[in-house]
Amino acid sequence: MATAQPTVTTRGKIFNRPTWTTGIGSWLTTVDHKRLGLLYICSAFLFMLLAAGEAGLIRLQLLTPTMKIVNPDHFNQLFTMHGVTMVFLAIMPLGIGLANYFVPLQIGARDLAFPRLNAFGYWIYALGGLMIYTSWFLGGAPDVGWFAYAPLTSLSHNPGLGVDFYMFGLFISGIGTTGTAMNLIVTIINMRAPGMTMMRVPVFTWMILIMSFMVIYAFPPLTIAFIEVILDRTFGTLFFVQEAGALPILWQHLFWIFGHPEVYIIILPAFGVISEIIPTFSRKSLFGYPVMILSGILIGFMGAAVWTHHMFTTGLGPVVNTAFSLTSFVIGIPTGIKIFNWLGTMWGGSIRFTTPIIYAIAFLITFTLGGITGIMLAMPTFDAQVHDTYFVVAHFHYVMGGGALLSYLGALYYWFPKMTGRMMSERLGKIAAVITVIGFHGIFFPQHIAGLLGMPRRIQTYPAGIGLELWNALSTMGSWLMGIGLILILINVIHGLTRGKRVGNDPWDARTLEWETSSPPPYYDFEVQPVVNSLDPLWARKHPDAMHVTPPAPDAGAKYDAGGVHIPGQSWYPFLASAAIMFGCYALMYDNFILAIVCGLFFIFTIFGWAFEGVGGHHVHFDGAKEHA
Amino acid sequence: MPMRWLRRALPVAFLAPLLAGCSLDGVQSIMSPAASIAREQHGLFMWTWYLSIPVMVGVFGVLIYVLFKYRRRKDDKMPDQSHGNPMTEVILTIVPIIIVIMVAVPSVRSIFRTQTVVQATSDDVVIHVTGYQWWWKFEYPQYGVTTANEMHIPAGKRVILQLNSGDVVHAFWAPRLAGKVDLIPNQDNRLWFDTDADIKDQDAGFDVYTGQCAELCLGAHAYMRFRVVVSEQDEFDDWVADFQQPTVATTATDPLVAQGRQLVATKGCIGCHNIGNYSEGMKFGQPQYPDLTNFGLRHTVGAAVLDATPENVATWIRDPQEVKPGTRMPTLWQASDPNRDQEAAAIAAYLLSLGVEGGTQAMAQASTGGN
Amino acid sequence: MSDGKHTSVSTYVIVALILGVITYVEFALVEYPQAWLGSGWTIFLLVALSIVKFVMVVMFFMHLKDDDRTYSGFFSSGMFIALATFVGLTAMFILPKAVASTRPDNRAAQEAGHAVPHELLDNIETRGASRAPAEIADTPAVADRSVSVEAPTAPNDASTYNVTPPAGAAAQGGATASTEETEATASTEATAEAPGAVEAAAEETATEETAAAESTEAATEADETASEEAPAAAEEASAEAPAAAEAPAAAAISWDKDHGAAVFNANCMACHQMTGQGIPGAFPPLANHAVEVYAADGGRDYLADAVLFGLQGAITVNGMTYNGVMPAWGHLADADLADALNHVLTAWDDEPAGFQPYVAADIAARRADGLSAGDVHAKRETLGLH
Amino acid sequence: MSAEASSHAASGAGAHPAPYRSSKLPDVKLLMWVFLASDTMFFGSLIGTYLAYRERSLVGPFPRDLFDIPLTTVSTFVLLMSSFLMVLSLHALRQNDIGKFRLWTAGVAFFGAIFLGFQVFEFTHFAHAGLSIHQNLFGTTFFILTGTHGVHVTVGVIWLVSLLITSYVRPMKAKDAVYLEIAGLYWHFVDIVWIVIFTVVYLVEFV
Repeated sequence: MATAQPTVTTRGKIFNRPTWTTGIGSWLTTVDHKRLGLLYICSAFLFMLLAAGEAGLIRLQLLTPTMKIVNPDHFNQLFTMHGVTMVFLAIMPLGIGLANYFVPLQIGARDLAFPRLNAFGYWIYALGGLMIYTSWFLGGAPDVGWFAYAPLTSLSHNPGLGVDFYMFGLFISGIGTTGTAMNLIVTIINMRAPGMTMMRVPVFTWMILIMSFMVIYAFPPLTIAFIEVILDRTFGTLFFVQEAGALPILWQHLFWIFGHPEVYIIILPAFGVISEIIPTFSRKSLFGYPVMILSGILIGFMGAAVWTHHMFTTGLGPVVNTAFSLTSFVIGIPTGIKIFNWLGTMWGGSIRFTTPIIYAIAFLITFTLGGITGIMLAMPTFDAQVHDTYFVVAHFHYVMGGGALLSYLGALYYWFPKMTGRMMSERLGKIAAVITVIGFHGIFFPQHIAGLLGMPRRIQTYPAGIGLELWNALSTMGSWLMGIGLILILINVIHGLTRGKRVGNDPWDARTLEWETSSPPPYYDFEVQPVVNSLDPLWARKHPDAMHVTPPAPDAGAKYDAGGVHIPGQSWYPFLASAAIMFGCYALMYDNFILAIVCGLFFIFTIFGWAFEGVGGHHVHFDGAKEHA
Repeated sequence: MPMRWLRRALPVAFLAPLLAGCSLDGVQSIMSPAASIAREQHGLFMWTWYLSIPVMVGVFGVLIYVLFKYRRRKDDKMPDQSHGNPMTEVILTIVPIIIVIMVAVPSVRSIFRTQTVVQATSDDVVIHVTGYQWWWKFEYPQYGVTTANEMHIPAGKRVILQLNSGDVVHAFWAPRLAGKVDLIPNQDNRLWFDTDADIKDQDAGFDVYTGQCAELCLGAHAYMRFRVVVSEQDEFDDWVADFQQPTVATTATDPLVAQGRQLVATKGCIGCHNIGNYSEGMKFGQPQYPDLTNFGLRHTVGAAVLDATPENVATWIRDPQEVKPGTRMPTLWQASDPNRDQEAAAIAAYLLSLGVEGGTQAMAQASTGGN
Repeated sequence: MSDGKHTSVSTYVIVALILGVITYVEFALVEYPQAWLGSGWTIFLLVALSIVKFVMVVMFFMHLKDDDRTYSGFFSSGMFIALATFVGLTAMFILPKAVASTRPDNRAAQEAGHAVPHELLDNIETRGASRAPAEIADTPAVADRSVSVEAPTAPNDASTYNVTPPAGAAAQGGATASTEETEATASTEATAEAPGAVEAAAEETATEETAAAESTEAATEADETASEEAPAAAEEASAEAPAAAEAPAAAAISWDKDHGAAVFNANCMACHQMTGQGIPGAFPPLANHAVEVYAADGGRDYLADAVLFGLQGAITVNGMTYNGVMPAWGHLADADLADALNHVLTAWDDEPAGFQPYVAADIAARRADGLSAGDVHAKRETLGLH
Repeated sequence: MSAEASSHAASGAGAHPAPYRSSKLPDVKLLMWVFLASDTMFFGSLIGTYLAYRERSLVGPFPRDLFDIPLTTVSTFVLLMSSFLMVLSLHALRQNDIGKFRLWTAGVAFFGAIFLGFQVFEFTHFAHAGLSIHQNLFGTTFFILTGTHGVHVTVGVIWLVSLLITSYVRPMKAKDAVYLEIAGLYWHFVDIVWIVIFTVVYLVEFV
């Protein structure tokens, strides 16, 4: 009797529990981690397409110094939305979506620990993102860059609504991210399959655990920073009003206390993905598993201690710069170790060249290059030259685009058969992968040189005649190539969904638990509770000799026969609570305080409804009996 | 055959950037430093770059070797399911530590060499730099001189900048001289650098270095540029003297200049801009707009966007939004105004006569700016 | 329950007592300062005591002492990161300030604490940032604390904003007639008195001649050349009277005051100034004048035309000729222009009698006319304003 | 302890044992601790903002003109004692002593309300003395910091009152103690945040 599942079982009086299994209602009220994971992944890819379109326009404008595709104001809006979308609405949610789908499967759990909180996390993220995008139609998108330095965001310098959309939208989607991260932590601590000690947890899940901790420590400062600006703009406080003696530098500190961990929040799940792909296709265990985990933890901790390396040029003085420069160097060590360990995994393996591993190889190359420029940027003296230039743009695209995005594309190919039961075309996949990777380097490699030649970032035109034309033209042409690659990938996804070859549970000959259940997984995930007694449990079952472990007997898992599998009930409240928050934010933005109060009261109502509704649901039995409600 | 064409074109397409890459010199390039601090920054970059070559060769070499050697073959046996090798792992941990130390030591030394606050002596040139949307104000408290977008310094002297902002965050970046420091409201930042004692462009008698705002400041951010003119000490002294007592010419032989002088008042230029040459000892305009005193000595117009030739200045005055989209400078004529071109030319002629000996003809500009 | 052993009630009572005592000690330390302790040690003690309180609550009330280590691990890692981060952050803000305040020039002010007058604090702490941006920019930044350079007084430092070139310059061209005052003070007098005279004239509904005579009298005191413009001012005034009389009741249209101010500040302030006073000789004042124009017959439409299409040609305001040019602002949105106009009409004066705030539709209606700046000037003539 | 829906209870209560958990920690309690760990950063940012802007206000009123240490000491004491009642309440519920549980919980909520009363009094007093969020940096940072704390206390009071009312509607047993416990953890956390605020905002000002 150690655990305390919620026991409040009062039925929702106003909103009866929905039980749809198909249709829009079923998606709006779902609490199933796989459905929410799919929603996360699809929304993230949609946002990514929008961001890619914005990036295409940016590159087109920079093709030559005389292009007049967009005017300066629109250019500012484009790169701001590109950054905001990629960081907050595309890449990070992609990691969280993959975590949603695969963490419970990898640890043999039924669902996340708090399914409704999970739904709330998704909806508030999606509605927040949608809200930011409505700004294009409501008076202009934010135009202050993704880190929105004060005092550019103050009312006197930016009277339009764009900044309000940025602040409110990211504020509420940040709430969702934090909630989901807490949920993931509890899930990974509490819901691992019997026998799965922490040192038998798959690396992807480990990286998600570290990422979740970084999220819960990094997002509150950002939330505070957003609240401060919102209060400044809506209620007339003085947090960033320079006439009152405020220090705009405070925003930079609060933002980067969030912002640097955010980089690792984005990259750690990617590390996890690579750590799944490489062993699978090398037919070999991950080299140095404990070192991989430890270096991940070290990255997580150090990630919180390097924030001012984004601020080396703000005049903090030599002592502060030295301190943060050294911590930044230190963070390079565990990252280097990870790269060596991936190479070590492939060493002596039997490497099968599938599309996912092509992305993994591209990741290794790109991330190594990004790491090298990262070490360069950790030197304050040199950073004083290239800070806020295209050199930095190239660096963080190598890390976040080449690092995270390429590995997530690999993850798409890797897990697609698990999610859909069908394979994507390998042939088209490899062609698209090569084009995408070449296009990627075509865009960003020339930008290093443009930066060294003196091209600051965020300019919608550059001085002619100082040698920047060639590099910008190359970069823009690279963007066309990468665009072709992305379109091919999209075609492949559609092809895979409609005509892909049907495959069994384990098409890749993989190693972790998610490949044990059928593809796509049934709504109850596992019929039998898996039991684990090694790292790579599925591999151990398939090749017990090679692993030198005795796999647990096939019937070792509890069959859930006593209790059956508990399927939590669907609920309207997460969606309604998110909608209340979103409309409340619109109301505040348009200074309609009455509507804001109404939304607030409705939100409180949904919270009570949520609490008293209870987890609900029904149980599924596999002993021949039908499921019963 | 289209393929033949492609076969011929491809090597060219790949080689061209490589060949061009051999020369990374440029007027705004980090790779051609012209002062001690920029040289130090450049040296640090080159050191890490040389250091990274073996790293890249190592990592990519191993990667290629592994991919080739351990690719799956038909008769592949199950690889050994080893979980690691403590000895290898220790070595692999030590290698990045050593690399990082090799980078960190010179880096820290150079921080204290370049970023320590220096005490000004009477030998140094102190300049207060204030950033505005979207231009630069340079004030010389030692000489009581205020100018805009063009910083003059004597060769071989140490220059100490005190940086502040009048509105939002900007960043002062002179790549070939000293790197960058942000200009932040309510905060005093400082930057110092040495200039070389010799002038490289002996014909012109001065060297020009370009720079640009590097922190997003909305609007015309891309056009917020400046130039640094390094000249011999005596030329610099002349320049200072000119600014301390600007020549005031109330009459002009050139009718165009005379007309321009009138227009400067009637079109309202002096509502925003100070022109020290306009009348003796008078200050016009407002501080958040560029000071046009001795404009004729300038190399550029519109925050270093255009070279200050008579045509360019006239174009700028005629239609500022065309030259620098987003600028605060208003368009003073209707598009249909028949006098527009002529009056703009007159104002340009007047402005370019300011501070120039003779007061009638714009100084022939020997700019090395390149644009 | 399996949550380990539970602390007994007596322990809770003891902990609560200790917490209460510590709170009292803290209070006493602050309320009855001990000279022998010194402020440094007092702060140290206070921080130490509050840490003791903190730890006791966490250990005993939140049961971390006996509970699962995982909780302690999570919470203390969070506390550790938060402490390290924000102690570091705060140090970055406080230490440079503390170092600066130990320098001799600031120490006196620092010791005086809040007794220092606010104006002085302004200059010490923020180099005048509490003032308007224009003012800040004009003030040379307080001399760098580590850079001690004597700045000689330069001719550029004269800081009068009145456009008063010497007479010789004015003689150069007729177009500079606007700047023909010989003394700045004289011009201010003229501007101050002329409206008074005009007002009186309007009240009496005097004949044009009388008004002209009166205004001329007022103006002549200041400047002879201005007298030519005086009749025009009177004309303005007499036109105002009937308009005011038949003004309709003010319609209650609300408009966005902040937005109006923002549009004005971004686009108009450069020339017409924050206070609406304009720049003498260059840009006409809006304060006092705009409402005058608004009240004139057709003035409401004329104002919209002026911002939409610009204005070119000599005009006279308060006896001073302005021969500048106002650019057309038609590229701004209707709503922006409407709010900016409303701002201009209400920011510095009482709103004109029968004030109907502009709405976007008003501007849109005028837009169709497609006038030139010259047309607008001609229109101004018909208002009887010049 | 069962996890099924009420409708399920009909088919045999207790038929479903609790699902397997890999640790002994109740999900909700773990979630609460993770949340509190996150909240340290939240309040850390606010306190950091306050300290960064300390003594940077350009115009009065300044902290020393307004703070009333005896008053704040009393309100601090009230909050500390509410924490004490909180542990008594939890202790009572674990002993299945519902009467005492209700008494102490009501006491906590009441003391919390008194603390809020003190805060409202203080805010009004400050407002009369000319301090507002628009007045100076001190006003902005002080009101937002203590206001956020006040919001936390309010949420805590509402939470406890809800639990109290629930205990009348539906029997509350020792096995439900974890729900009171997490409310308690939240309450103690709000208390320790105030311990920090009391020292770094109020007391240090007068040293």
